[in-house]
Amino acid sequence: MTTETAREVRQVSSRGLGAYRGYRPPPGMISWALHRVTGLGVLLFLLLHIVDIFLVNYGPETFNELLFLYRHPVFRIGEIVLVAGLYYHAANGVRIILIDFWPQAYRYERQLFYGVIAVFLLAFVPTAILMIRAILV
Amino acid sequence: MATVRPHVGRERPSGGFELYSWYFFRLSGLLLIFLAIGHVVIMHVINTVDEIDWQFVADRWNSPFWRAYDWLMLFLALLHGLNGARLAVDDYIRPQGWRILAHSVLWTLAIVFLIIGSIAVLTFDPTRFQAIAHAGG
Amino acid sequence: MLVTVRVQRFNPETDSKPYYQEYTVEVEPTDRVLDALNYIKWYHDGTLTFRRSCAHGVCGSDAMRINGRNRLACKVLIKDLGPKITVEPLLGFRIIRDLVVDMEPFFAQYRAVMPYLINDEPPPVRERLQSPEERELYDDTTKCILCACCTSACPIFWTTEWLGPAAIVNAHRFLFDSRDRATEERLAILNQKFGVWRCRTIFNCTEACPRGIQVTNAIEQVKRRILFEQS
Amino acid sequence: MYHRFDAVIVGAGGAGLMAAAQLAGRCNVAVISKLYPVRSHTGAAQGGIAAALGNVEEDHWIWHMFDTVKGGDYLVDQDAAEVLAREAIDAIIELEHWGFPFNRTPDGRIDQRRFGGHTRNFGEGPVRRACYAADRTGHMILQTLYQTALKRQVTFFDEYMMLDLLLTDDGVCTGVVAMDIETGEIHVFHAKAVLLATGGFGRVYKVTSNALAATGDGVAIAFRRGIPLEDMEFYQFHPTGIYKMGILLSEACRGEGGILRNGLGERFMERYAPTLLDLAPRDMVSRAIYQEIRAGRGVDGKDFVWLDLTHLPAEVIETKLPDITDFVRTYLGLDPVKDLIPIQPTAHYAMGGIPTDVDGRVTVDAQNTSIPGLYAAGECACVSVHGANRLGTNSLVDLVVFGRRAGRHMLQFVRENDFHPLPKEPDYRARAEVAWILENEGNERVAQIRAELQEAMMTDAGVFRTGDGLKRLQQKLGELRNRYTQICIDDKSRTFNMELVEALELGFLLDCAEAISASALAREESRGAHYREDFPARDDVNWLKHTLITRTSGGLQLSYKPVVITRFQPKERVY
Repeated sequence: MTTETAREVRQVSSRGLGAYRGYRPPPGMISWALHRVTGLGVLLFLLLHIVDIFLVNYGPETFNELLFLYRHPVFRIGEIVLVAGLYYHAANGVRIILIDFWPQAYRYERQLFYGVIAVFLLAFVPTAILMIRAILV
Repeated sequence: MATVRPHVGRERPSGGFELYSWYFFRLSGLLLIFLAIGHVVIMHVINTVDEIDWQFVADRWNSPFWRAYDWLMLFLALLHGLNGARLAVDDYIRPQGWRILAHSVLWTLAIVFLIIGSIAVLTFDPTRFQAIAHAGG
Repeated sequence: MLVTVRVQRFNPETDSKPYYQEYTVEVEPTDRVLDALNYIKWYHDGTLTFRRSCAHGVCGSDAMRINGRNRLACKVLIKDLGPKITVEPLLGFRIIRDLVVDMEPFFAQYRAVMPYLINDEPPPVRERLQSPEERELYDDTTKCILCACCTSACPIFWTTEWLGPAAIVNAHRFLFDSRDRATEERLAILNQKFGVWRCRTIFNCTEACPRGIQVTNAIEQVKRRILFEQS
Repeated sequence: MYHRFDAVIVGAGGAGLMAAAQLAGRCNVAVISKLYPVRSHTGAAQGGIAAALGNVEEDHWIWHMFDTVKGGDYLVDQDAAEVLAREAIDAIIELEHWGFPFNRTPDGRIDQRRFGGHTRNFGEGPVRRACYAADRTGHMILQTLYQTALKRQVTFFDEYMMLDLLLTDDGVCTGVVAMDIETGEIHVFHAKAVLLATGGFGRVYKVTSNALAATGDGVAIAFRRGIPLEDMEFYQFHPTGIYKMGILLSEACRGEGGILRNGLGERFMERYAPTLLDLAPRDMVSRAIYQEIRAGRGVDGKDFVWLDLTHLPAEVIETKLPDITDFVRTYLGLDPVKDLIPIQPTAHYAMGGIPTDVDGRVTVDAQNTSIPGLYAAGECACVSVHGANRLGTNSLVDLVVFGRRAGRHMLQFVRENDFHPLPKEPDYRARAEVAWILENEGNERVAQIRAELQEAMMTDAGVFRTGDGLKRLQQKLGELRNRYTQICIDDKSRTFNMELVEALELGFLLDCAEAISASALAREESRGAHYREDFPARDDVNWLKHTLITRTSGGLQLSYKPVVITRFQPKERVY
């Protein structure tokens, strides 16, 4: 507690994002990292989306012209990724809310994470098939 | 044998911004699951970007329900997402100056995008353009 | 069995940054990782430095990262790890030397939650009464040995300042003790920006706790306590 | 570096922290500890802390006193035992008021369980006297005391190792010298009063329940400064240590109904203690286990027996013995609900140590002459309340009762006395010792000498002892002492040099071992934990007295002091 040391020694600590490399992530850490990444990804899209929807006020020509961008194949794939992110974020969000408000949920933390993956796949696979088909048609 | 009744908690804590932020996260998240996934399914799966154009939006926003729906979603998603970004800033940006700067940027984004999004959703008047379109046609 | 132990080394007097050194030792499969480290220190390289004391998981001295996860070296058996073992210091702290980190910030967080019973009412002649049900409410969090496995497993702790799981566990121990009268002060501390709301329910703390404390659950209970007493 | 405090406490276990809590806020007090306080070995105590609260069945402090005296084979100072048994009640209530989370009875009072040697009505049968918190009572005591010390804003010097005790030529204690382990710096602590609460020295033995840090630092340093050590031949072996590892499985296992079985499956304690059976005092149970093994009734001809909990309800095992269950699962891969647990006696507790009176003042002779300003409490001290054998749970009682009394007496002392000047160059010896170890160019490894010491002590100063064995041991210790002067350590740096710490500790262990072996060789009788195969009977005529061993320039000197007998005359000890 009382260390009145003024020595000249090199200070090394393992703070910062670099620490992520040093820890073998348990499932909970993976689920949280995915949640954060998908959340930030969806936010970026949301900002873009607000800009484009703002353009409806400039009339059909301006707006419809912009839609060409959205119909580009790269964006169509991005759209699928967006849906994946949103689904995961939603499913894992439900898991977090359960942990927060259902006092017994902590007992099933792992199972809930696997449940999230299951729900995600159940929802995303059919959606993805529909969306891919729409691109191919 | 008489048992002593469990009792904990007598005093009340004072409220804090982080508490409300946390609570807002959960409530808005729950609502957004329905709003955003509903939106995505309608706009990106059932309909695809191929079918969506200015007219589609104009028709949709003829209904006050869809306008309310979209505005609520915009409002919640924007705050939910930017609040998430704020947490990420708090988690990763340690120097005080950078942190304040990042917070300022986020709040500015929130206000600006909330305004332009609201303008788009609430003040959009398709008849104006339809009149122009008819006159021109 | 022959095992290779890869240890992160650092001596501030001679090294500018940490490096890894490998030792190969003959150990019994039922030996603890601590036994292997002791064997290396005692018979191969006396400069290898780590903390240790009780050697059976109740004092909390030898918390370190073993194969990438926070563990007590005296509670992990060699047979559960296989022939290659990597041992590194806890994350998020200044390294004093080799596996020894500066625990002072950790104990400062602990002290910040007022980790002691506060009750200024004149005590009865005999014990204060507490039912087994009331006692049960905080049983889990009394197990904490302050080893820092949980706090230094928290990704939020690695990147920013906050109370961390261990301090909240110890606050929980008093918040849910029917004899304590400082609920308001303690909840006010935990309700701050650097309090419980920094918890992102990642569960690394629970996974790392060598005493099996449901750390995340304790934090969640504190959150609900603040939330519901607030409204 | 120089520090000045009214009172300095060395050791942050139960006794040290209890004393600190008495002094904090009332005078300027510092606690010096080799480990972080919460790492102290008090935290490893499991089963309980005895006090005649009578919460679950009738009990009286005088029964507790009687059990303590009888358990200690009548070598107990009965004035001290009376203080212990009476004040245990106050001390436990005080701990409860400080927040100790005891297990509770259905009506909300402190719950109590059975423990070895604790009886009702002077030996009629087991009594529920041990207050407990699951099987981590010591952990809770340590936590509660540390918490209280923090609340009262005690100044802590964590990871500072005591190297020397400062005594003036006219026999006044003026402070201690310690090394900051993190930096290697030497610090001088000038004090009006010093409390040694440095714990035991179980690491002199090979199989021990003690922490690696339990190396008798305070005991050895006092010994080096010419203070006698009392009753060092009495060293307790706990019957139930995990086979080969020595990790303690609490007596609470048997208190909750567990039984011991030999290789044939017999409940062999029926032959040795027909009334208390498996809850007989530890010395008797440990000896019984070895007698079974010697008679070929160990398990598979090996040197262990079984601890059987399988007949207990799984719920009792899981809720009342959770840590034990965890140890057995972690280290043995066995499930105590279904499997028998292999156990052997493990070196556990030193009854002897630095002689003190009931106020913790260190005394130096048969007349109880004390050293002004020097106190000792806890396992490093010998009050003597444990006599020849300590009862289970009485160690924790000892800590809180005598830690408390020492603290209170110190407070009075520091109020009445002024600082005594320090001797010239107070840190001279400590610096020389550290420098010697860092610079010595020998060819002996510390660990090798320590291993041989532990092996020899286990063989010749363990549960069974003989004159020949002890002489052989003394010879071996002489050899090891010579080799110790030839050590060489790899680590020459100042920062957190644990090899230096271990080399210093080995020196302390050698001192303790020498005191044990010389005291044990002289005592030609069997009493409590000291069992001489060549003198198997207790001899009250010649040996109802405490051993004092002093290091002088002419070698080790033995003297004796009488046992204080007040209420209970020595009788044959049967259970």
